Amino acid sequence: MAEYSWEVRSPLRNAFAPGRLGLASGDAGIALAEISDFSLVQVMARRGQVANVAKAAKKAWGVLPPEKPAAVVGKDATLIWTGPDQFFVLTAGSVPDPVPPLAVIFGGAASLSDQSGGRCLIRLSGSKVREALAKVSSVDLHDTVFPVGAAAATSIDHTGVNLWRGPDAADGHPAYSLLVFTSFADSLWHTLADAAAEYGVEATRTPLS
Amino acid sequence: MRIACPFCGERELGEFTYLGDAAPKRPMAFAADGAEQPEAQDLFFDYVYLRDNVAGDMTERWYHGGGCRSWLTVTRNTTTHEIKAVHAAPGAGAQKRTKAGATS
Amino acid sequence: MSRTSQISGDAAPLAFNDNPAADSRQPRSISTGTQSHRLSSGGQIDRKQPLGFTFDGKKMVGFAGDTLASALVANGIKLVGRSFKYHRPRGILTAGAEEPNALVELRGGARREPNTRATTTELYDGLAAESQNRWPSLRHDVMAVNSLFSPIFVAGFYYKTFMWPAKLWEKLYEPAIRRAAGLGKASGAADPDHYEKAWAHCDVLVVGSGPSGLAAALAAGRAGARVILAEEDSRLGGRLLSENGEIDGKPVAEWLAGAQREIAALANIRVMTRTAVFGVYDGGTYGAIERVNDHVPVPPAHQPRQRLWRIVAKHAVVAAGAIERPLVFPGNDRPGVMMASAVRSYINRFAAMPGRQVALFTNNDDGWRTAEAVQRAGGAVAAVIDSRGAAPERYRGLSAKLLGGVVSAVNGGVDCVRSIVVRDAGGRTQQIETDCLAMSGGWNPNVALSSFHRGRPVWRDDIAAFAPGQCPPGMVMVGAASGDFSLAACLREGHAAGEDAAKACGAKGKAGEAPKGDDEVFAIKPLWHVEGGKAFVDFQHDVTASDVKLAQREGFESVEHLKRYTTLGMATDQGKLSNVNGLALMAEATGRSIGDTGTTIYRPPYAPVAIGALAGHHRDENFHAWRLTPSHHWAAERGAVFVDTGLWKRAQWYPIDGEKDWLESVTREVLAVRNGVGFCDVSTLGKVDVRGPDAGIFLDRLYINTFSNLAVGKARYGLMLREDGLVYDDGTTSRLAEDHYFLTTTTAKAGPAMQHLEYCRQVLWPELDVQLTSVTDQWAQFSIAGPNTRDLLKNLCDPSEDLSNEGFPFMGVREVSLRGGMRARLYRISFSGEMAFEIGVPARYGEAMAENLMRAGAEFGVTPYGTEALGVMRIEKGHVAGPELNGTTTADDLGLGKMMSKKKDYIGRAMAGREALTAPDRQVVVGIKPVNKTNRLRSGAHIIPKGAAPGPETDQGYLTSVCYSPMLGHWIALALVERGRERHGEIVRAYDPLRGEDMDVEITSPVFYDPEGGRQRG
Amino acid sequence: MRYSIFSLAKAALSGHKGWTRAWRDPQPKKHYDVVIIGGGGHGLATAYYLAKEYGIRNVAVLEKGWIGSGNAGRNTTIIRSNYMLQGNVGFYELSMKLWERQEQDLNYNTMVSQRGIINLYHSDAQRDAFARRGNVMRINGIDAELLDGEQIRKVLPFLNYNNARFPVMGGLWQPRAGTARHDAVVWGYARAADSFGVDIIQNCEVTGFTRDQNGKITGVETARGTIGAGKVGMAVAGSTSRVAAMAGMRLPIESHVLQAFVSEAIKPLIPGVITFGAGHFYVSQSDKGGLVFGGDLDGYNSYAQRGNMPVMEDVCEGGMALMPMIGRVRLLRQWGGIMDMSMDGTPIIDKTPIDGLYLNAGWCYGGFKATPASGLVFAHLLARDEPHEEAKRFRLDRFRRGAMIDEKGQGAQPNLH
Repeated sequence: MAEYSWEVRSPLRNAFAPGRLGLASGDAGIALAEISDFSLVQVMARRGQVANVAKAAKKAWGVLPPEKPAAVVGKDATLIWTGPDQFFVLTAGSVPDPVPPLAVIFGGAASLSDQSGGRCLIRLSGSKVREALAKVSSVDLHDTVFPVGAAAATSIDHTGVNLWRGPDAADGHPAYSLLVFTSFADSLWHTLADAAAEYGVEATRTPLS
Repeated sequence: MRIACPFCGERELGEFTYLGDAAPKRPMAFAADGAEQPEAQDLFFDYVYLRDNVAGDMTERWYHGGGCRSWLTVTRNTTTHEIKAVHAAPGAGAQKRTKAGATS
Repeated sequence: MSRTSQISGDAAPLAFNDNPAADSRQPRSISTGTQSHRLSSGGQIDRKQPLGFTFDGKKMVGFAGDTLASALVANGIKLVGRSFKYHRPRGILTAGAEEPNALVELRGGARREPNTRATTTELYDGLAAESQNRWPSLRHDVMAVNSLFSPIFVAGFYYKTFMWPAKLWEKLYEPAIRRAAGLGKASGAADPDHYEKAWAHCDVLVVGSGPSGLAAALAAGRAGARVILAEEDSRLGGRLLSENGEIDGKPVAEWLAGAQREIAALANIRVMTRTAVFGVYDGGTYGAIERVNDHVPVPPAHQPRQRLWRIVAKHAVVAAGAIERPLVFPGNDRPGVMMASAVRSYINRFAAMPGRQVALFTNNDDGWRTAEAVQRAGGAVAAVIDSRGAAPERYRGLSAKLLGGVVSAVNGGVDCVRSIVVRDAGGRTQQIETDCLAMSGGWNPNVALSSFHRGRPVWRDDIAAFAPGQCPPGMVMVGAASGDFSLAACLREGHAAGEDAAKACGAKGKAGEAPKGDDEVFAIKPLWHVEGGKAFVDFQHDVTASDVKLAQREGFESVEHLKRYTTLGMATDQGKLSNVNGLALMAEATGRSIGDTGTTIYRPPYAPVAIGALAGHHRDENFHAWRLTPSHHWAAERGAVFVDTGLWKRAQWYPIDGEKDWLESVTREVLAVRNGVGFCDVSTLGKVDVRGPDAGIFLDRLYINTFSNLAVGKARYGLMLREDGLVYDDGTTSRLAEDHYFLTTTTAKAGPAMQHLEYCRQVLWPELDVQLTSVTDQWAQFSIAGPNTRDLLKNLCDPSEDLSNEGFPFMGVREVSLRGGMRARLYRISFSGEMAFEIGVPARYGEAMAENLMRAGAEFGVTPYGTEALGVMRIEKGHVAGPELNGTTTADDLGLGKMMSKKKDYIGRAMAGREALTAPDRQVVVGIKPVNKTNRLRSGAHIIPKGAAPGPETDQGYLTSVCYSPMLGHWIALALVERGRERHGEIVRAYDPLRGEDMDVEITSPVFYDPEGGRQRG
Repeated sequence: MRYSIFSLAKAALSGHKGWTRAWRDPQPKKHYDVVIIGGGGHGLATAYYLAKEYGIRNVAVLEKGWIGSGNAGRNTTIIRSNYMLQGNVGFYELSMKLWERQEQDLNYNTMVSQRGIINLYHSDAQRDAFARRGNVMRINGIDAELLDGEQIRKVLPFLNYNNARFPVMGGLWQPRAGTARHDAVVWGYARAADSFGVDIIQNCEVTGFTRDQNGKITGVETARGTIGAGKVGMAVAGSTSRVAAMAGMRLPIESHVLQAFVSEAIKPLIPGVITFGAGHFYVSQSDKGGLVFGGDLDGYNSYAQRGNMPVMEDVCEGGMALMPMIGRVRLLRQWGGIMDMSMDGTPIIDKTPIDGLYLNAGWCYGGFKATPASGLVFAHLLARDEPHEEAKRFRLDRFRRGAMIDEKGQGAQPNLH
């Protein structure tokens, strides 16, 4: 009997090889990273169950789910607003089915759908990150409008994305995370890389930590 | 045009799609056992086809499909494109069950 | 309004105002060499950086800081173009974006840019420009013969002729007209440069960086608002770059430098030079175009040529200045006639003297500045002709020959003015030698941005011009753009508007004091037309004063009729110079006031914008985003041919070595499935998790059939209608748990259906507790089909899984364990009509699934198949798809009428009952076989009854889906045919005149293969 | 005065002082046999054919602004008859035939230019849909050819054949299609109608209807007083709902804005009309040299006659994707027209339920090409009180009966037609 293995493949496996893209000289203005090895579950409160969902989340991760577009970092999970009374639970590590443990947490208060395979996670940072993102996103990323922790359900290239600002990178520049649909990932990566090319891009692959 | 989504804040037109006048209400033209009422076709004809086509302030259905996927009720002037009010559809999010046919 | 004074009849010796603002108190001399008209000092050019360029092949030199126009002026070039209709010789008229004449073809090869304004083109080393609309050369243009026919070629002449014989229009007249029309030539080759688009956000957008704009930006910036200062020029300053004067007691250049330093130091002000704001759209969105790399020969690697900005601003202060208006007099179009303000720009900013003997013709005070500037720079003023008859108070000290009256003729050659004729009020004339005639007919506030939302400009007698009317929400116009021309007013208004806008945005800081400048008086007495010869109103389009009058005589009195009949204001300058003169002439002709005559509607863009920039990144393969299936790379590595399905790229077939065409590959794939086993990536189908306690009721209202009674672990085919009763979409929906359905849509409708479902949930039935999540991208889904499917699955699944007919019946659904430690959803559904399953795993395991299916099926010769084979098998089975679900068919047309429940309301039920939708003669789905089995059927052929002539009454339907059936060994089709279900067995014609085919075909049942359905249930 | 090269040359000798008004500027009379509301192409053509074909000359055309100020003066000038569904096919071909003799009929050069239209296809499915359409055209005696990729490459060598997102596979060609000078069509009909005695009254906005005790329309109230009428015909596409509301009618129509664009004039570049349905873009080049192009509706109800940036960008993206040679050509003007979007994408020409009131509406974005036939069949309806043979399917009650004529198959969603 043949051996069956279930290797995870990235939708970006043909899009890039880690290394320098675009402008080759000088410091890269943009760090573009594919973040792998994560689990992502869509949580949608059932009618009249918002408070119970919040209570369950608080108990599980120590934080309330975001009530407005924001990304909240809790114990072992980041809760990212995706719409009214709904959010993503993002956790490190890839498992075949992340829903059952969450079903225990939320009981019948929420509807849950695994989206770990449905999204690709890309992180952008660097000294020119806002200039590059301004070419693809209509969201105002100014510090006063989109501080650390802010999130947006928005569109890039006519495609829905979830964008949020995590803690600033070690070099002090802002860092943005972007969840994009898996099927669009190859296309959007090219769009992002084009937008960033004039600043020089350092492209990497990193597991979610 | 920019629409202030009650959940996401102000966003550009490209994130939204338009359905049309929010005034027509889907008729309740069937009895509990599914039997069609005699006036069902007239009521649905009016609902599906006839429009006030307002020149002025009009309440409309817009969908924030490029954002939070909420349906919105927008009051907008069709002669100036000025937006006067934006509300979430009654069933957006996990609001408690609302009476059938109710709108905001 | 002008005060009278004695006309000085004789030329007086030159004298210079003692003005401390001047760069140099000493007259400057004109340098020699190729730059014959370059001043030896002054200006904002860098004489240390000479730049070589060519015009019509002639090599010349200019300096950094020049525009192409200023470099041409410096080199003494006057003839630069030919007009549109009469091919009249034309020179540089302006120094800005309003230029109608000095349009060139810039660059060469694929980068050739037709109709490029020399006046806004920054000079770079190696620049090459060609004149246009002339043949064989600019100086000797044979089309200038048009000018001889100008007595016939009046406004609208072409509407009155070229009608006989009718056939000659396309063959002779029109091609000739088309060749003669147009201006420059496009390259005809793909634009090699890159463009992009971006968004910017601010509290206060300041448009223009002249005195008003700078004052506004400083005030708003100091107050703490987020400010964007957009300037179309390469440097800040606007008219300050071209004028002398003082602000806050300092020479303007010094004040300007200080203002720029302060702006640079304010982090909340973003300066965008080379950025023209071209339009205002709803919600405070402004369109702007940044010429990122037009000032270099080729953009640097990875950089765009231009960038389109969408600037979102809470408030906008428009300080777009004013545009000087030409005077309409005979000969006003001859090269060497130039706007007075442009003459000042060339002298003061570019240190280029447009003439050695400059004459000035003005009807207002402002024009006099030019005489002053010429003299200050050491040039000679041949005469000042002021139609008002007197020198303004302020310029009394200027010693120049002053003549009252008008210029009634301009004499000279093809390339220059040599003299002018001045006619006084008494009709006496005198000739003045001059090589440059500066003209000023007053100033038109640049109201364009204020008027793009239908704000109608308002006529003001005091300035003899239209001032802004109602501005779009959030916008104010200030300074010259609002009709207040004095430096003091510009600074004052700009400052106040900047401060107000910042405050309105919540800024709390102090705006400081408004800068102070000279409060000079602007006085004008309109002069609309000097009779006596061809006097041009629209220079580029050759519309003359007499054309305007002709239009009036023929009843084209509305300004819009005037525009359309004469083409006035429709040239590339969009009437910036011509419109007000044209409608003033119309007002004169009709006896109405100018205000009542009104303006034409202003339309964006304010200045023409490259189409490439409006497209940005979205061209070539980046036109639209693409979507890849979970097994895409695997399929690509196997050499699959892909087809575009919406945005998706799907494997269409998998050719193998030796196959000669697609049909051979597809036939092999079909036979492999029908006789063994194959699999196909069907992940593109829309997939939706429908969850919640009311999920079943929700689906009952959505579909024509019932889902609330579907057992957990079962799947059912469903059909949705639109509310108008016609078929919307179909798909299989499975019940995975009591409160969880997994709904599928067609690939094409995945997006719209999700929107529709959310509409039903949020708007129609908010009383239902149901949640919807699109999981299309989450699941890699494969259809596995063929008699060996179960064998393959046995290899793949954990041995504990019971896949027998009893353990996993047709339309059953459940989660299974796979070998190697994976869980999958298994659905026993079939589109191909074979024993088949669909299997789903999270998309990140999609490639692994394809590989494992190959592994598990290796012993059965498993064959991956593409959409083409999928299509063949569904046609063989008579399953409807996109070509039949075309938005005009009913459930019954598709043979699915029996599914329509009578026990419940559902979307579309009421309207589906209308008479024409239930009529017996509707076109319904049937099968079609060729009578001669070797014939190939073609989709789009029409069904005509035997013995009938093809015509509207005998056209009874058409072939919707066609394929070669490997199982039947001939071509088959599905068709929509009138009363088709009653006509099985009838022979009709498949008539295809487009492809010259006409054959007998038989109407059959649409199910060609395994009509009993035994194979899929086996 | 008859127009010809001879009259033009003669007039030149007197400095063109001899030309008179192309149409009179009359005071409105108290009563007309027929009053047409709307001085656009359709209204003026209706008046012309009423006078010429049906002998009804006591006719007024009332225009609230200047004639041709609505969609007649804002369209992209395309004429074609490449339709697919019964009802449309014959009607638009009738229109095409009238275009082909229009200049001689009207003694006005409307620059009808039959340079052809090519609808490009990029997939087998689009090809099949065009084959169905082209065959309908041929069956109805209309010219149509299905071109493959190689043939397209010969006639349109400048399209992107190298790296297009949606490669060009072929196209449906109608050689007799083309363009006409839109303003000239208005002026030509106005002048010709005027020559039959029709009164064209500008700056005469209709503000209401007068009716007798039975509800029959007896005239209109206008900015220039009440004008009596035996029959009133509405030809006010874009404003139909507003005028109908004055008579208390609701209609299956929404008003939407459609943008159009023109580039700077350049030397001849594009031979005929090209449509790129997959990319929401179509283009032709005017005789003056401007590329005239457009795409989709903005998508929301509007009476504002201007659009927004997303559609402008979308259209230019389509243009660049199709023919990247236009990157350095500049967009000169953008504008918007208000489309009378009907619920099935097809016009309505019918008597209304109100006695004496007749409707010509719902032209969507296809009104210009219909101008001559619309005028003729509406004149027929007004004169004979029964629909013209080629307009018998354009009835108002077709929505109630379920007999929609929906070329795009989008249903009752006007912004998708």
